Amino acid sequence: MTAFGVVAPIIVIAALGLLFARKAVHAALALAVVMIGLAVLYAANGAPFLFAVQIIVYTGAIMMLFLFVVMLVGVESGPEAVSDPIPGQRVAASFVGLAFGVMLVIGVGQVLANGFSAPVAAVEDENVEGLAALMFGPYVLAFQFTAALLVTAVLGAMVLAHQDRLTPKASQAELAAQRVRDFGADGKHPGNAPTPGVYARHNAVDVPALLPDGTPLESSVPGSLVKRGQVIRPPVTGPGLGEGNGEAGGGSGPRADGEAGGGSGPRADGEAGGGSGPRAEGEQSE
Amino acid sequence: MSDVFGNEPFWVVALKALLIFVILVVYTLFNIWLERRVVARMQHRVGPNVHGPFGLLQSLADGVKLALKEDIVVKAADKVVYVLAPILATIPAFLAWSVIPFGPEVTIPFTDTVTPLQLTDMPVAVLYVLAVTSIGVYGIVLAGWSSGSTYALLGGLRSSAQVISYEVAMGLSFVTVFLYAGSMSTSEIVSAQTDLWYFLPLLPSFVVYLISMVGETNRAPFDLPEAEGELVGGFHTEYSSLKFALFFLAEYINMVTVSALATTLFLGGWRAPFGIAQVWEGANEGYWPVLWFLGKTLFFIFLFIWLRGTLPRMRYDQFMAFGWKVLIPFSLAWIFVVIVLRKLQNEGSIDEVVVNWAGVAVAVLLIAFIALRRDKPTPDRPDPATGSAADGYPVPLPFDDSEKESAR
Amino acid sequence: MVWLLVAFPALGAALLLTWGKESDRFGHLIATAASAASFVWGVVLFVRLLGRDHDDRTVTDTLFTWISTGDFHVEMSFVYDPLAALFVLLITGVGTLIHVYSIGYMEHDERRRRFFAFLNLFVAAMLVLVLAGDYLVLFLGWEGVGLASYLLIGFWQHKPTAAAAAKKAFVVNRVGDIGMALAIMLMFKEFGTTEIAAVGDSVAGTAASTITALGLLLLLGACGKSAQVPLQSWLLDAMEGPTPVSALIHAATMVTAGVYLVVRSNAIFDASETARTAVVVVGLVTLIAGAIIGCAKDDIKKALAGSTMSQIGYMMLAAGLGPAGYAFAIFHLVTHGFFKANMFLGAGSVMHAMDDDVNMRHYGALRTALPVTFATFGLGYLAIIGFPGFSGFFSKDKIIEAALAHNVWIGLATVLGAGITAFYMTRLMAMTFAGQKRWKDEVHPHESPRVMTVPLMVLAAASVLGGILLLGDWITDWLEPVVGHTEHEHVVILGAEWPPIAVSALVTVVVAVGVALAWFTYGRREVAGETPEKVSFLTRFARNDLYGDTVNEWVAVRPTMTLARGIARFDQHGFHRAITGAVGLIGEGASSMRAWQNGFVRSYALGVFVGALALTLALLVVIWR
Amino acid sequence: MSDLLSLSMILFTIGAVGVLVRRNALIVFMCVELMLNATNLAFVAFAREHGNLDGQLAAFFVMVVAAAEVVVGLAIIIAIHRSRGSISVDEVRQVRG
Repeated sequence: MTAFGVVAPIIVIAALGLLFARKAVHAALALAVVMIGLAVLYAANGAPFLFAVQIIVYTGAIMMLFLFVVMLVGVESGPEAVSDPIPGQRVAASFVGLAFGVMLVIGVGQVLANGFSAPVAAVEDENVEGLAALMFGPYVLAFQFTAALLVTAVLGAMVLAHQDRLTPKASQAELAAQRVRDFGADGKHPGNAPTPGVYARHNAVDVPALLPDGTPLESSVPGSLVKRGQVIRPPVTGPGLGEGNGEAGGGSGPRADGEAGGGSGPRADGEAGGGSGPRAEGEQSE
Repeated sequence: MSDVFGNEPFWVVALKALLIFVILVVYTLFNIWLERRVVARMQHRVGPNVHGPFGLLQSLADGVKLALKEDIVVKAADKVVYVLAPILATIPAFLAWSVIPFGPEVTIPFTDTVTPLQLTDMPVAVLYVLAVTSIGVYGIVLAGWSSGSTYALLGGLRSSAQVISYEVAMGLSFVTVFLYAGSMSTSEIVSAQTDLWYFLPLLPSFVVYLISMVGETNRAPFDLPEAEGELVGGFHTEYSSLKFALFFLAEYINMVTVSALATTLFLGGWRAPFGIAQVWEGANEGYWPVLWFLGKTLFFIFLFIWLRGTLPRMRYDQFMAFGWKVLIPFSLAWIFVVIVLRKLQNEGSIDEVVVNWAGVAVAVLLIAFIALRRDKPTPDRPDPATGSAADGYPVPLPFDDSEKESAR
Repeated sequence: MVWLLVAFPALGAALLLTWGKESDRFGHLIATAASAASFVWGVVLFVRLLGRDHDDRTVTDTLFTWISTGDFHVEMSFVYDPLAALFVLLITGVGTLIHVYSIGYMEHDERRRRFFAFLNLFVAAMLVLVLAGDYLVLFLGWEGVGLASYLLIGFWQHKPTAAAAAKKAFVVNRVGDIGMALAIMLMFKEFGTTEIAAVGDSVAGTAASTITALGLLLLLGACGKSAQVPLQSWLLDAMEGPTPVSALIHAATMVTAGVYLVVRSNAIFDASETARTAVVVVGLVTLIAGAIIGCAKDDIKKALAGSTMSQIGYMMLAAGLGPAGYAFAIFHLVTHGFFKANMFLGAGSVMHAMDDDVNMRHYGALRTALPVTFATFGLGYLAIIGFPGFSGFFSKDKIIEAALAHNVWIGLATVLGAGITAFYMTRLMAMTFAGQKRWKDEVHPHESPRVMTVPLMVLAAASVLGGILLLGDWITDWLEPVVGHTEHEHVVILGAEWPPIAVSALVTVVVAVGVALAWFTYGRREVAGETPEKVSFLTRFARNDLYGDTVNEWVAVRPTMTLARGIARFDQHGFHRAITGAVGLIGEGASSMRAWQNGFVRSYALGVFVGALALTLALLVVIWR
Repeated sequence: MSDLLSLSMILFTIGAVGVLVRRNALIVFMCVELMLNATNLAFVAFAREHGNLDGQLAAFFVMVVAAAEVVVGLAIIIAIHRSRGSISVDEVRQVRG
């Protein structure tokens, strides 16, 4: 019973954690600990198959499903309010729970006091085979029913969680064709947006990337940062960049020429309008 | 399953556990080096070759560097879970190895103790591996959630959905092995393969397992959780330093774990490859089987690397559809076939040898069929490198000056 | 392959009921073909049966196990034996002729397809009834016949009288069915089986009182279906149905089901003197009552209906005589089937000619207008009054002879019945075909189309020749395996033995007196165009169906209504008050408890746990005690 | 034996109190699972005591049924969340969508 001595306190503490956890994820973790602990107890008590099934089914599948749902819905489900809307619920619940526990202790104690007629003789070696013989022998009907139950449950869950699409889903080919059409219509860049430049002073995504000719590519900075005005200008990277950024359109010197004329295709088009405005803001806030 | 398990002196168990730990860590360092070298070779590069002989110490150096980096805890993170996640990912990876048999019973040097080269075994050992693997998923999910980052969350969700989905196909591929071996204990499965390794009669299961083991370990071409173009780094985007190293370690150990499991279930475990044992009596005795075992495992590792170097990443929905709509139904159908065969065999309707060799014949036919299909001439496609591919290497199109001029 | 007999008409009915309007054009042909096919198959089976050994003429065809629960098993089995064979031929033969006749008769009816579907349904049910090897299967056919007759009597449901008549027939038949159902239950309780043969075997060694009860219950059932006193009242009203229905159901087949039941259950009746006597009494009373009613009716169909009652009374009486009479009951049943169907169809033909007027006082001198109808009707008439050489002569004679041998007074009553029969039938003939024309000028009597007259001719021929069956005692011989050997009994009156020829002579004389009386009353004198009001008490008595409805009204309807009203009043003032009071109480209690219904799931969960706690506590208390 | 049963009872009671006290539908659901697990433990304990496997099989069936229950239950929670934007059991007081 060494396993019990180690595992039981952990299980109880984890179960209490379930009761007192503020966040649903913590509760789920606590429950997972309980389940794994129980699995260990199963293994220690002549039920190796249940040990595996407990972990695979409960911990691996059921609790994982819980975690999924927590993550799907849990973003806004903050900790519960302190005051309970039902008057006296906590006190009553604690009382009833306690009474229930006492009752259980008395009841089971009664059973134990009467003792068992059968001797302790767990057949550990043939655990899997024995279970199989039972499952496909006397309990085969129940087994079949659980199969039907599972299928029904899956269907039910799909029906409950299903949301009908109003329009057919666009295929990859259609999306690609649409991107090319957009490019043809108003020059929207068909590929990924360019990644921001790396300037390892701190979190680097707020620094625009530089084009080969040294001009910053404003569309490489995430839009939200631009809105917040948190875009950073690299202090000095190329000749004249520091002083040249203010006059955006009407730049002077040979480089401006290159920019206006060559412009390296569509990307320059897209950026010309959108890039200049926010950049000015970014400078002001800086 | 030997009675020895669970009844050994404590020091033997401790020694074996320590050995497994050491082997796994060293093996991981070796694998990282191997992967870099092999991928480099496939990409016409050289790879790490400076530190140590053949650059073998490169991984060690990287590991030390990684551990010494600044450990960043993101502000939006859920601190407890954030720290817990990498540990949760790593521990189960090691745990799975407790039931993998490295070899037969050996005498520990300098003592009289005879012990099998396996930490422990249980009647449900393979299920145990599955169970432990499913705990490992927690590390990924929790890492994704606790980082407080959208990329990480999506990567974590993707990863866990992927692992869970492919775990089903994986479990189904085990079922036929259980049916053939009549046991779920690893040591007994190995001993059941004395005459015939299961990858031949159970080729479909083997193929399903090979595919799902790649999906299970989030490796290319199924490395969607870390799809850099979409999710930056996936669930470990916000991790750095030792915590990231733990994820890294867990991933490589998982690779080795599934490889070892494949070896145990389909390639005869620690048994010497066909032919060697016939020539050399002692091939399956003493410490030699460890060599065979590690060699077979290495073969699978190479397979992983090869796939990574060859195949492009799949799209997520295609990947899930493949798992649920192809692998699982196929596995179920195959299990049904095997059950019918085993039933007939158990009733004496057909001979076991016939079944086995029928399976082998089907396998050979399948392989031959696929091979012949590959030989079919593919319709000629316009060579993108027309005109300058005389020696078979594609080269960029000839540069046209006039175009450049007009662009200007 | 006995089941094919049932299958044809059943299939026809199903087809016609489910097929849409497009089958209106040819539905009647399908039905007729189904019936005819069944008849042809019946003939084939009959010939096969003839080819068998005398003692080996029972074919059992078990289709499937209908009911199997505990020790009780009911096989869906058909037994084809000489008795059933005769019935099959009668039902399908006459049935087919009536189908053919109906093609013409119902030609202008919108719902003709439905009518034919019901006819087929009826034939199928009747065949189930006579072929059944088990009382429960018989009951199935029995109820099927009841259903079909309900549908057919009320076929012209737009007429309130027809709807009421159908309802009446249905309700009265249910009274008889109670007897039948109780009889089957009693069989199950006593013998553990309801199979007819097994029941027959189990009769020996059962308490006499049980057998008597069984016989009386079966008699009650037979009374209902065969319109015997006291359940006779529905038959006259049932004439509201189309005339082919009257011919098929209320003359040739359905009303004979009671006789069939008694003959089929001969083992039971053989064993109980009391039951037999009851049958004889019922038959005798009905015989006379029907005859008297027949004398007073001006409605041609009702006069015939009274005659039917009377003739079935003869059969019942014969069946009640035991082994001496079974065969003659069946013999008379067959011949009666021929001539009564003939006359009903003839009456239909007359009505057809007279624009559906049924009052005989509006007829007269139709012999020239309807020569074929007159000729065939006349042959049927001669048969029913027992004109020597015609089928009715032989069959009725045999019954009278057996009755005389059994008991002189009963025999004399049957002789009297024969005389009255002659009287009212002559009256009917005279009022319809002889004398001066009394119909209005706008009515133009015309002979019916060929499709209606041909069945008449066939049936007339059968009415004439039906006596052949008695040649060499064939019919008694034929039925012997089923009903036992018919002893030839000697008629002894006033200590002297009368030869059969003397009995025949006596009957013929009485009949001649009846004919002469009627002829001088109605044939030679002018018949009033309207029903005379000033008549003797006896006539009024007969006209009102011997006050059968009145008796029913006072004996059954009134007390029941009074009881029902009392119960309704008690329900209103007693139960209703109590219930509304209880509801109010509960409602108030509920609204006071509504506060508990706060909508919080957790509160309910708390309730659940408190409940579980209480349960566990109770359990523990039980254990500690 | 009695140790396992005591643990089972403690867990069951904790689960029961959790169902009564917690308001997050997910956590309430987890508490229900805890109660199921507690009964499973009792089943295993009794199976060991009786020396046969029926108890273990019962626990197995409980797991399967629990899996079905969780699938449907979580789908309902998602549906509720979708329509009400909350998963507090106290919010679901009216019987209408």
